[in-house]
Amino acid sequence: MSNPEITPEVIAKHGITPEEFERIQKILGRDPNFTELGVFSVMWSEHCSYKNSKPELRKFPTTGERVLVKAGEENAGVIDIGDGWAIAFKIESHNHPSAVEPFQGAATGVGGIIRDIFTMGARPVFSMNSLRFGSIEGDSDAAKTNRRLFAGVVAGISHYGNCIGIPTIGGEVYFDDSYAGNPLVNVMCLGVLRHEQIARGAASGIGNPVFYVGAETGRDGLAGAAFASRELTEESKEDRPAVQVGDPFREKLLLEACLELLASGCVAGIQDMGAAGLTCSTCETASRGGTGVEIDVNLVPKREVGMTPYEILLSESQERMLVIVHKGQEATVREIFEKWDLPYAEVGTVKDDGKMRVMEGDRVAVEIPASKLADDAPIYNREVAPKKVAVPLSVDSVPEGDAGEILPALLADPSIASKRWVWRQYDHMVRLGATVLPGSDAAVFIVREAGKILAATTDCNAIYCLLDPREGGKIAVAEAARNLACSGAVPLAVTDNLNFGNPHKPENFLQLREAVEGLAEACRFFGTPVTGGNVSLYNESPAGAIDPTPTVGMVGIIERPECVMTQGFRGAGDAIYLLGEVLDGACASSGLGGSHYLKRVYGKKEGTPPRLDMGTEKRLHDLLRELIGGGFVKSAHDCAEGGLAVALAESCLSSGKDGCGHLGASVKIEGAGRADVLLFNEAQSRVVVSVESGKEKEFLAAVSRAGYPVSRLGEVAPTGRLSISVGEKEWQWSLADLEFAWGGAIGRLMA
Amino acid sequence: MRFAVIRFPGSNCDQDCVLALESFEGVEASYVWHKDESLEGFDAVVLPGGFSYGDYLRCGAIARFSPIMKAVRGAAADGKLVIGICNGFQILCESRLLPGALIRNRDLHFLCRHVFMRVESAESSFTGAGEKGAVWNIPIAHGEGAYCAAPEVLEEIEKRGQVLLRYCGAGGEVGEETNPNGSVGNIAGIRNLEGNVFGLMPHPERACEAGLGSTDGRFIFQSMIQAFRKTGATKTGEEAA
Amino acid sequence: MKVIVTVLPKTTVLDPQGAATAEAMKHLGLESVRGVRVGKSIQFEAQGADEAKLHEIARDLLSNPVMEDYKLEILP
Amino acid sequence: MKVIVTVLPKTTVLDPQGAATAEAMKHLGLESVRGVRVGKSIQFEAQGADEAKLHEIARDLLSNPVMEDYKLEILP
Ligand SMILES: Nc1ncnc2c1ncn2[C@@H]1O[C@H](COP(=O)(O)OP(=O)(O)O)[C@@H](O)[C@H]1O
Ligand SMILES: [Mg+2]
Repeated sequence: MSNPEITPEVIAKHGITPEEFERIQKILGRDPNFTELGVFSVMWSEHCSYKNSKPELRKFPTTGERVLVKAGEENAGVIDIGDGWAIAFKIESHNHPSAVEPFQGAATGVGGIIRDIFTMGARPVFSMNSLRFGSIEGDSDAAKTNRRLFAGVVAGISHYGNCIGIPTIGGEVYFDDSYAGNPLVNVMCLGVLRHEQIARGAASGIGNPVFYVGAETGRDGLAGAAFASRELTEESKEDRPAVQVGDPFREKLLLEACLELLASGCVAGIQDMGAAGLTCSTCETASRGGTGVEIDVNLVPKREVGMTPYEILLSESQERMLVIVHKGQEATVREIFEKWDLPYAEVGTVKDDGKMRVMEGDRVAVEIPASKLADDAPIYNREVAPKKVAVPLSVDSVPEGDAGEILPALLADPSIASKRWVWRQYDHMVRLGATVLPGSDAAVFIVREAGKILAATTDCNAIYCLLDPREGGKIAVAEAARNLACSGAVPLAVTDNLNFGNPHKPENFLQLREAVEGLAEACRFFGTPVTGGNVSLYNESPAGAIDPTPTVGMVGIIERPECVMTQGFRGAGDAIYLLGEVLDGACASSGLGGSHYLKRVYGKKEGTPPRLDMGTEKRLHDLLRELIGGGFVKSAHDCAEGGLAVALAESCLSSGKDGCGHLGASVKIEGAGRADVLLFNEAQSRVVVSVESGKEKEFLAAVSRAGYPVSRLGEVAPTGRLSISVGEKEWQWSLADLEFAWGGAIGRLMA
Repeated sequence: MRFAVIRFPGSNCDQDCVLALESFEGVEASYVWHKDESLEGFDAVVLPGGFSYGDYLRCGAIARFSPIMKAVRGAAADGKLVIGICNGFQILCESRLLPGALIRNRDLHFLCRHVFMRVESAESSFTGAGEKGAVWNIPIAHGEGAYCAAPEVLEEIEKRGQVLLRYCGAGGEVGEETNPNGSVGNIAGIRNLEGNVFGLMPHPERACEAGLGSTDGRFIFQSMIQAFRKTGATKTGEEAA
Repeated sequence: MKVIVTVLPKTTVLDPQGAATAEAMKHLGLESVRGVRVGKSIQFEAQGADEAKLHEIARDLLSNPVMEDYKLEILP
Repeated sequence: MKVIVTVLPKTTVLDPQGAATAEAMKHLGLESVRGVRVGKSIQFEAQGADEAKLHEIARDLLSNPVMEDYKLEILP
């Protein structure tokens, strides 16, 4: 089998620049052959090498007392949760595959992140997902496409996660036209393990055999990593040689077999085959181990005949692992894989020469210094556009709307409406851990084997990030920490997914840099190191770049079962308080900037996002945990999109089982200025809590000790009504109407 | 009382079942691998939920041919208690140990949520610890859980009181609005004619502790334990004598 | 030889997928569509297999007689 | 007229259903089975429908061109 000739066109087609080609020639001391060129092209894609984002990623705080494995060291970071137990968690994007084939794109995204977690030796215990689509409202072709993408993605996540038996316990979904044609599909998975069970992805022990296990290799998703590192165009569909199809059943077997294998003690190193498949796993294990790895493609189990080394190395077939085994223990390995009916093969050995060498029988197909390939990708400092100063929005430029109509309209906005339609398609109860089901500020999960209670959330308000990426980044972290605090948790660490447009465009790169610096500053402030994450650039459709979307996945721990808190009201007669200001004084005149009210009613994404004072925010979180720990509050819900009025409505609507509310509220809001501004502004650091009437004194004493602003808004009512008065004006809504708007909006659009 | 929890490749509620069962006094639950062929020494069998063999082709269709299923048939013929939950129900139907079949949910989506079901008869080894007419709150989680059967079969199982659980509203009302998946007659669970094999789509093991939202699932396991202590235990007693 | 087994839901059994597909087809302008059934087509090679065995497999494994009918075609 | 659309996964695409089904068939004694593909068979009546329209529906609605091929048969 002879390799095609290396022409400038061939090089360009691989996305390799002339300078990069020279670098390759230098590394090899010769011209690469066609297969080697392919290997370099995937390893040096943005997806695998982070060549455009690495200098930015270095800005994240990555250390902390609880950090056992740092970001970037292995497949996922590992965090200590006490008593010898640890968690491994990470978020991953599958945006471009999902744009082309939503069901399989999302499904294989889930499969990939789950493998990342069990590769660390951890048993995956739950998943989350953060999704963005174009608008799903109306009859336009674009809306139809967006609905198809949304339905397909949710079905794909549901298919894979449900089948493998890992509960999907939370997430977020937003709709905005900047994502039309380029949806975001970010999936996160968390696993638990004992400290001593941390598995390494290093090829250690010269002479150790290298095993391939899992699905046979086919021509699926050839060079998917390179595909993810390009803009989507009309031709993207034809671009793909073959879509990757996920097989969650196989992965379930692979998961159980790998965990059994790791427990047996015969594994020296283990690595999943994700993006860039066999290429990435061989050169990364060798590079981490400071060794070399030699494999023979003839020995690799294949699904199709006549595959070339190029195709075998670049295939992204799913559900495959590379396992390096202590010499002499091959029999155990065989026994376990046979028990689980998994294809496997001994395909190579660990060498001492630092090379990634791929044989095709007797012929050398690839020979590249492994560490150079894995770690010496070029790094670019992209051009950054000059900073733009966000222009505050004057409230006077916004006509005053009527709250009676605005509240139901906001509740029915697909980005704010209940995501019941989504999470009911996910098995969120398997493994008997979800003690707070989807529908509250954070998901809460009991890890029985460790005797720990974890809370997790994903957050990012991309409108804020569009208007001011730095502030938006900070707010994403603050909101995540706030959601955890509302659930009674102390935040532990963060994983992030940086979804941006083409970094070659200076204004996009500016957004990336600003957002990362904002995230980094906030993570440092809240004591939540970044344990890993994912970068997805080139998120553009013909209409332009997406709104910058640096999604934050944050995990926290809840000390005692009594400290688990939820957002729904729990008893008629309880007093309702707002922790925080009704309207942040510092932005009284511009309090609607970036709000969903402005977007929904006036179709504008304008102004400056709400001001965040991190010190205030942190005091709020500490206060919340104190109030929850002391048993002073019965519910807690933060004010986010839609502001105070939406938070109040949501606390009513979540007062019953399964998201069906039965408790109303009677509320009076004091404050100067326009009612619509008071009700729908999105000032930060605010939480609506309910307090049993007998405990109000103690509650207020605790709040005043903390010196936090607080106001009594009213009471929880047994009636099925929400009534709000501001000054002279009063509005009333029946819960049934609000439930119709909020609970059913997405289902009606998707019917 | 010793429960066998069968593990097919792709089962994923096996651990949950063991956890729930072991919360009952005097109950021991162990995994049995699908490649095993014997259920010796077990008093009852659980076919847990999940996606056996990926549920490819049809839910439960391939699991039906697993080596262990011969032993399950044997246990059923011997009068031992056999319960199939969700995928286990599908396997029992595919194996013809229970009549009928389970097809795609009416709205074609997987559906995971708490639902209500009414106890149609408490004269059974699976509902005996409850009361006729009681309303239980137990979650479902399935994509293919709409029960169907030929009209003459339906008539037969209704007549003989084989329907033990029916989906309903919080107040026990049975109708189209309280039918989550399109099952005929709102059927959530049925037993065989002999009364020792039971299949249901809801997951009782997910409703066995207050922290998970409901404890109504306990009635079902409690019923099995009671039934065993009444009849099974005496049977072993006789055998011993 | 090549074998094609077509499995269709019995007409007496509710076919929600068929109903949804019919709706979508009408929506795309095929007003006259009726009686949509969505079933499976299972195709394979089976050198020298005997026909009785193939029927057994089609009946017991590939279809569920409670809700489905099958058709077996053997091509040379 | 009666229309039968058969949709099968492209041969280059992984077909986990086909793989699992093949295993089960072997288990039931059909050793010689190879190349199992599991696809869909969609059957319906469509009085006077035009063929181009049917092709459009088969391609855009009934199959997923990224992963599947379809065959359209029109019976009188
Ligand atoms: N894609 C999804 N998958 C599962 N749960 C979701 C998803 N989207 C939203 N949810 C759940 O809905 C609830 C509300 O979500 P969101 O509006 O994003 O909350 P918040 O603004 O408090 O972060 C949360 O419990 C969240 O986990
Ligand atoms: Mg919140």
